[in-house]
Amino acid sequence: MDDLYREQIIDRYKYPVMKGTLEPNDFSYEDDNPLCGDRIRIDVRVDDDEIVTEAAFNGTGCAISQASADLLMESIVGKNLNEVKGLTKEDILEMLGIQLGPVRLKCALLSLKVLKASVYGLDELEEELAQI
Amino acid sequence: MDDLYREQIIDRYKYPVMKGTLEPNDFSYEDDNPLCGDRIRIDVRVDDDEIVTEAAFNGTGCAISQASADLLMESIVGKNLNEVKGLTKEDILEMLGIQLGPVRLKCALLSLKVLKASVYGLDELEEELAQI
Amino acid sequence: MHIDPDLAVLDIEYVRGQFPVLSREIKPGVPLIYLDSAATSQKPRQVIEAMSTYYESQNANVHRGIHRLAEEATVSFESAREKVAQFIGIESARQIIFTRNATEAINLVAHSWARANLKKGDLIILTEMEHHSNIVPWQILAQERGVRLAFVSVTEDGLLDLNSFHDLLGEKPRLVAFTHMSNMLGTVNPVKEMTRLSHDAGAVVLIDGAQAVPHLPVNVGDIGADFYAFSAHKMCGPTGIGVLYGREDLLEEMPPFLGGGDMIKRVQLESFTANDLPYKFEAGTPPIAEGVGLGAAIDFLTSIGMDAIHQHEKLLIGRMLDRLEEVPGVRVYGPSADHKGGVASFSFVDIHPHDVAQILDSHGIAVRAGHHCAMPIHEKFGLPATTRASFYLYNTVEEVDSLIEGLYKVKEIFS
Amino acid sequence: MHIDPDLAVLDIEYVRGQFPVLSREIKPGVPLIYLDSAATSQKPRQVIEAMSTYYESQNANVHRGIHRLAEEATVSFESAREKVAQFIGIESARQIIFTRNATEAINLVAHSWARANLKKGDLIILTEMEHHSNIVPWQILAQERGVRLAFVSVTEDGLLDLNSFHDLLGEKPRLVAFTHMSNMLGTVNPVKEMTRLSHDAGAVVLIDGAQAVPHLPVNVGDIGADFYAFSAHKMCGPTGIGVLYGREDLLEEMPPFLGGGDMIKRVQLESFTANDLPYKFEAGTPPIAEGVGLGAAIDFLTSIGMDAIHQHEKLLIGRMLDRLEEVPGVRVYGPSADHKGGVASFSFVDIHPHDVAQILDSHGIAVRAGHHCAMPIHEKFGLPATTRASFYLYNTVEEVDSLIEGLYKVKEIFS
Ligand SMILES: Cc1ncc(COP(=O)(O)O)c(C=O)c1O
Ligand SMILES: Cc1ncc(COP(=O)(O)O)c(C=O)c1O
Repeated sequence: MDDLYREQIIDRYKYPVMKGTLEPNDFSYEDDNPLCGDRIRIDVRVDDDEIVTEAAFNGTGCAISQASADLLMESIVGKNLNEVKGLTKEDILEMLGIQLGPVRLKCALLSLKVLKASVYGLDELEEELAQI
Repeated sequence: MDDLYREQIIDRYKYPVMKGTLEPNDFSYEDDNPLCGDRIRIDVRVDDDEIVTEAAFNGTGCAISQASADLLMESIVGKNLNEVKGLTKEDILEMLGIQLGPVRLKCALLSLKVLKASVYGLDELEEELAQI
Repeated sequence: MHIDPDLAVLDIEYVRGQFPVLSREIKPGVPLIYLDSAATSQKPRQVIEAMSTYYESQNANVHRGIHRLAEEATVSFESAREKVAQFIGIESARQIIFTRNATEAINLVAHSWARANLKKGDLIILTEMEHHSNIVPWQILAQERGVRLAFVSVTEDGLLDLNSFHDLLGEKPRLVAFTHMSNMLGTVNPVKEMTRLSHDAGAVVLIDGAQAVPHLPVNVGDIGADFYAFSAHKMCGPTGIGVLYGREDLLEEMPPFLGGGDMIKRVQLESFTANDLPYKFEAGTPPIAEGVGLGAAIDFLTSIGMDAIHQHEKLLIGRMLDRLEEVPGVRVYGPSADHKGGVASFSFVDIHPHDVAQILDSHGIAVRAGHHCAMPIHEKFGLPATTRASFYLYNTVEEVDSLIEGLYKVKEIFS
Repeated sequence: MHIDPDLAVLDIEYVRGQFPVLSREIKPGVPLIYLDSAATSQKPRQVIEAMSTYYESQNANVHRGIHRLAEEATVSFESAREKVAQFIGIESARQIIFTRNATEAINLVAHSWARANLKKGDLIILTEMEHHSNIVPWQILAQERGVRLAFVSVTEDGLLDLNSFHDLLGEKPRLVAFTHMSNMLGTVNPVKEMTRLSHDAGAVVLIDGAQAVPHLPVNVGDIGADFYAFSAHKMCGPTGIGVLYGREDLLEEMPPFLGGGDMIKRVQLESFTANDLPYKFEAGTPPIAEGVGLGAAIDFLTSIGMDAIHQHEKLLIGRMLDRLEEVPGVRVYGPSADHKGGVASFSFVDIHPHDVAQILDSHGIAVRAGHHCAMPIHEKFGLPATTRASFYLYNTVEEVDSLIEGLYKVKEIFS
């Protein structure tokens, strides 16, 4: 099997554990990567202490974008919003356990972008996104 | 002495034999080469058989442009206008007796262009000039 | 597997030997199989060396210099222009304008010719299979000047719908702009016939030849196009230089596009006089070494023969399409082999093109995945992206077979 | 004659050894003395090799490719952008746009920023010492949109007349565009001060750095310019690539200039969405190998040190001006050595610059004769043309002396 397509990624792609939608939700956002058509929607529910209680993604796209969305959703349950806002590119790469070139990086980071877009206010967002 | 600046060219430049103006004249034209500021005016008188009886140039510029104008004027006296129209780049280079790069060629041919502009009607001219 | 010697139309060993990059291994033991020539071609040593030699022995700025280097550089650069003219069947090199790339060539026409000649409500016809480079400049113009755009439709099998073309011609377009060969479908359009019909309808014709000039024998004079654009980097030449051919009388009447050195005859503080063709459209120091490289590329292609190159690619695409048929779950876009050049775009029902490309890459096979700068035609087929393999003179039947094997490996991983 | 070792600021033997062309003989026994670097510089082997190596091992189209070559090519190209940013003291490479040359960089601002922001009657200030590239784009704009142009005068000794500058600033210009260093007079302008004054007057500032970036340590961030343009080919880099720095907020608001691949995010038949910076302004396949070459040029210049290069040229121009004084009948244009870079334009009372250049060429000495794309300043001094010698890091004091000897030979022939 090819290094990049570690079992975990293919497995997550084929059998995602966090796929779905949450209605109602506290935060929700959807975006795509026009280069390849990858599309991700993310729904998040939090409790009164801003701790994520439930998270789900929906979308289509390549194995990398879908698997990283699934891994990311799983990882945020139980975290508070500040921790979520602090997630970085490196965190995603660590979850995936692979190295990626510039184009594939965009696939891997799409879900992180969408997540941040959902939990941030719009002003904070621009600033933050520039740094991903 | 440098090959290009054969005695003849320097001599003609310093002591031109055809320099001056003819008033009245049968044909007269003036033009310049904006690249270097060379400027040539040519005056021609012809008899009833269209034979050049007198020719003169005036102008400023580099040794090549001035010497070739002087040589050209000398060469056309006694020729009829059809012969004058038939003069080519090669004729000028032969008079000068040297090889020239693309930029200096423009200097050498300025007087020929001005001569042709003076003896041609304006329609014929464009066509002819494209071929110099 | 070996090439059937009866089918071989060029000396593939010799050809491959001229391209240094082809001896590269992507990982130890995994040689590069480069199937992305529609994006950019590889370069033969003749081209690389021509440019190095230029820089090592002649380098100077052109056109205005009297010293030896400047004269030699001018001759080298201008003789490249002559080669280009001859290569595409154009008599006078005055009609050959060097730009940065095909994209800039098309933009030049949109800025200079179109802005001087088109007004609000005028119609421009494009096609649904255009590259973004032959769409966006016209959209910018449409926004700015209110000209209208209409698109010739593409049929299910990837050909231009000629009924749609005829209908649109009936609406008196001022300009018809279309690609000679599609970089996604591979379709080679009937450009001569289309040009004739467009002229009959009173329109000016611009052809995007970015995919045609590298791969087919192209005679622009015979086609009769008014403008024709292409890029050096797709035809064994360097990046940084493209070509616009323009009909002389149109070019003469067009206002200059960019202003600066070289494109002027005379400048005073308040006004300038434009230079003669082609310099009027070449502002500032031109891509000199790149011109030299393009000239060398043309010499190289000519030495192999454009007919032979075209035949060779036909052979490869034929094999590719045949073998793709046997791979379950693959859909191929574009017409059958006899209507197309060496480009095959395809998709799997359930595997994303990015994943296909990435897995192929791990086997040393370089293909492209994405919208190939042709989003509208992808959208037409309901696709966000495809995987594309594209061939050139240095590719082999064995490489096509390796690609097919690679696709089976992709399927296995995702099975 | 030998260089006074106390004066030597760079290891000239080493430097010269890096430039293959310098070992060329113009005729047997007559070595090349290249004094035309203001037109274009020579290229060190580091730059030539970086491009050859790129073509031989990495060549691919950038930005959209997933395969190994495309990823490597993208990294090489984008790291050149980072190097450029760092070299001119700019933090974010998003503000660095690759163009064909300095000329196109200025035209980009004239087309995109100026057409979006200036209206009839608005004032643009230029100077009388501008290169045509920083005059003609604004003349085209003036014709098209009715903006007004005014020119800061130049004093007899070749400096900008700061009174004239102050007066013009009082007329509320929208844009002030001036050269960092004149390619005819050699004058280095007080750009930081001029930028500050222009900003105080409410104007946007564009600086033409074509002659400055190659020869001086330049920190655009410190200068505070809003736009800054230059060309690779004058700074040891290849032809075919130039740079526009733009202030991020201005660039963000500007409409795209050329349309096509790479500058878009999304294209539908009737509309497109522009890409992020800097790609929004880079339409079509960029000058990739040329970017790699420019990166190598910056590495090379940095390894020598821009301060050392500047000092070395000061030494040469000082000697040149001193020795020109002793040649009877010569007039030199431009300020004294402490206000200028390594450029000396001069004329003889009675010998045409073309003849001077041609005779020098026969002795292997390459200088330029003409208007150097700066007709207005020539006209100001009542000259159709001058002879210009221009220096760079590889020139020597001996070469300056050979030039002076050459000038005596010219005088002898015409005596
Ligand atoms: C001061 C100045 N500006 C602009 C340019 C134009 O540079 P390029 O021809 O590379 O666009 C030059 C070079 O001739 C120059 O000297
Ligand atoms: C059909 C077609 N047109 C135009 C272009 C644009 O070429 P360039 O990026 O060299 O300007 C391409 C290349 O991608 C193409 O395939």
